[in-house]
Amino acid sequence: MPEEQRIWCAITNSPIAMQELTDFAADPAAGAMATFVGMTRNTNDGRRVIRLEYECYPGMAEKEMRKIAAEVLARWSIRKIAMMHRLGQVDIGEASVAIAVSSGHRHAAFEACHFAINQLKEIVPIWKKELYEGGELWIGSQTGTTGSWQRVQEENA
Amino acid sequence: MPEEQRIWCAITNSPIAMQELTDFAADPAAGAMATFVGMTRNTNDGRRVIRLEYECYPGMAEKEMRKIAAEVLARWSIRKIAMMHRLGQVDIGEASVAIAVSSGHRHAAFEACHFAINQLKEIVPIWKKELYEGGELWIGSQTGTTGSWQRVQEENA
Amino acid sequence: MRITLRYFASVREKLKRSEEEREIPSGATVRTVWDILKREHPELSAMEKAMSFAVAQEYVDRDHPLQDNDELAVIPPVSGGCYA
Amino acid sequence: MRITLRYFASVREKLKRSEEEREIPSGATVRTVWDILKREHPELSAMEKAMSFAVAQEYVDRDHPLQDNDELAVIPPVSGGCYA
Repeated sequence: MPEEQRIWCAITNSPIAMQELTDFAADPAAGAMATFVGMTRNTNDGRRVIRLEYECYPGMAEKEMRKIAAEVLARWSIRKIAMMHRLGQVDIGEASVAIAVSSGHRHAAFEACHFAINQLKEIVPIWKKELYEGGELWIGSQTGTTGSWQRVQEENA
Repeated sequence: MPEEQRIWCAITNSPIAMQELTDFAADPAAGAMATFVGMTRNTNDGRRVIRLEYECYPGMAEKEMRKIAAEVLARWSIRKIAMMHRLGQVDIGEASVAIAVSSGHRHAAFEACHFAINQLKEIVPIWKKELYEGGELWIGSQTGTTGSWQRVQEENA
Repeated sequence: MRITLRYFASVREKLKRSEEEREIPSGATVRTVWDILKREHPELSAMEKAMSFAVAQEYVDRDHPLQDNDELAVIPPVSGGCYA
Repeated sequence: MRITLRYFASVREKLKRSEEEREIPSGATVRTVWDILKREHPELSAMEKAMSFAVAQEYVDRDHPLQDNDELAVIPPVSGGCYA
């Protein structure tokens, strides 16, 4: 199956429709599907969260997502992978990110799905601003953590 | 939150509605949801599969599923867990089992969901008969593998 | 004493019934009943190691003593979930 | 030579713009431009270690030489996905 039929990566301004991801990832040769959905939580680091706002580097964000998906296909025996990230305002309980991975075997599906969300958080140029009771904050920027590029290098080392 | 609001285990004769499981598991304090869906695959061990047929030990199957869910809540920091298994005829591509786990943290959600499906396959008294091109077969019974009870003992050893 | 036996999946098909009542000697354990079943249906011996048992819907080992009115389930290797 | 600079998230807010064009000396690297930006906006130095860079939408290190018409993106720590 050509790679473009096995990978679907998208960035959207609309609510994430999980069913679309699982419909894409479904495959008669797949006995297992693992999914991950990341949602806005009502608290973070002791702050009461009102909502999150996401922005991305258009073009590069999709490209980095596709690289992760291609790496997943190269490393695990996976049928299909769908990854979607939402931009703009994401309220409490709403999904900001969703991943679905189908596979002949459940272990590969779990590992690949877990790897994909870990990598997405590390290297895809997307940012979230937290609006909490009392202020707002760009998550990640408030500390002197290692940059995305350094993390990419460490991953590949 | 009382345990009965955090655990939903069910056995059904109808197609599994994944949305119902994720709706149950959703929680404003949960930032992560991991799910697993097991589907009938079109081949197994080189045989072309026509469909599967599931039966269970009514009563005991639900009880064993609830035990797994309770163990998940005891071992990981999990908000909610929903587990559903379908009985009767399950065609290619259809889901026979689905699990949804919500958590404050993605690692716990993945680990708990993976544990739950592993345990379900090991100890819940449910059986599947494979109808393939050329015959039928009770999966598990054709080999002299270790019984469920011995596996329960080994798990707890 | 009298117990109810439950059969599932491959065992149910081999024995051509899903349950039955049986009179068993007092002091019988799960093993006693299993040995009787194997004598009646020698083909069950092929699954000797793979078989599990439940009394009152809880897994028990073969030394478990049976009581009057117990429900004893003969449980072939479970295979719930998916292939994957 | 002339490049386009792209700013995101906290950097965009600090610099009060999301992109601009700049004339830079020939032979300049990513580091050359980053040093200029830090001179103009000393508050960027607080994010010194955390900053990454992309040219033509690919991560590059600070020694990467720039060319005419390059698009250089200043990338503060990414935080896509969820909290969890």
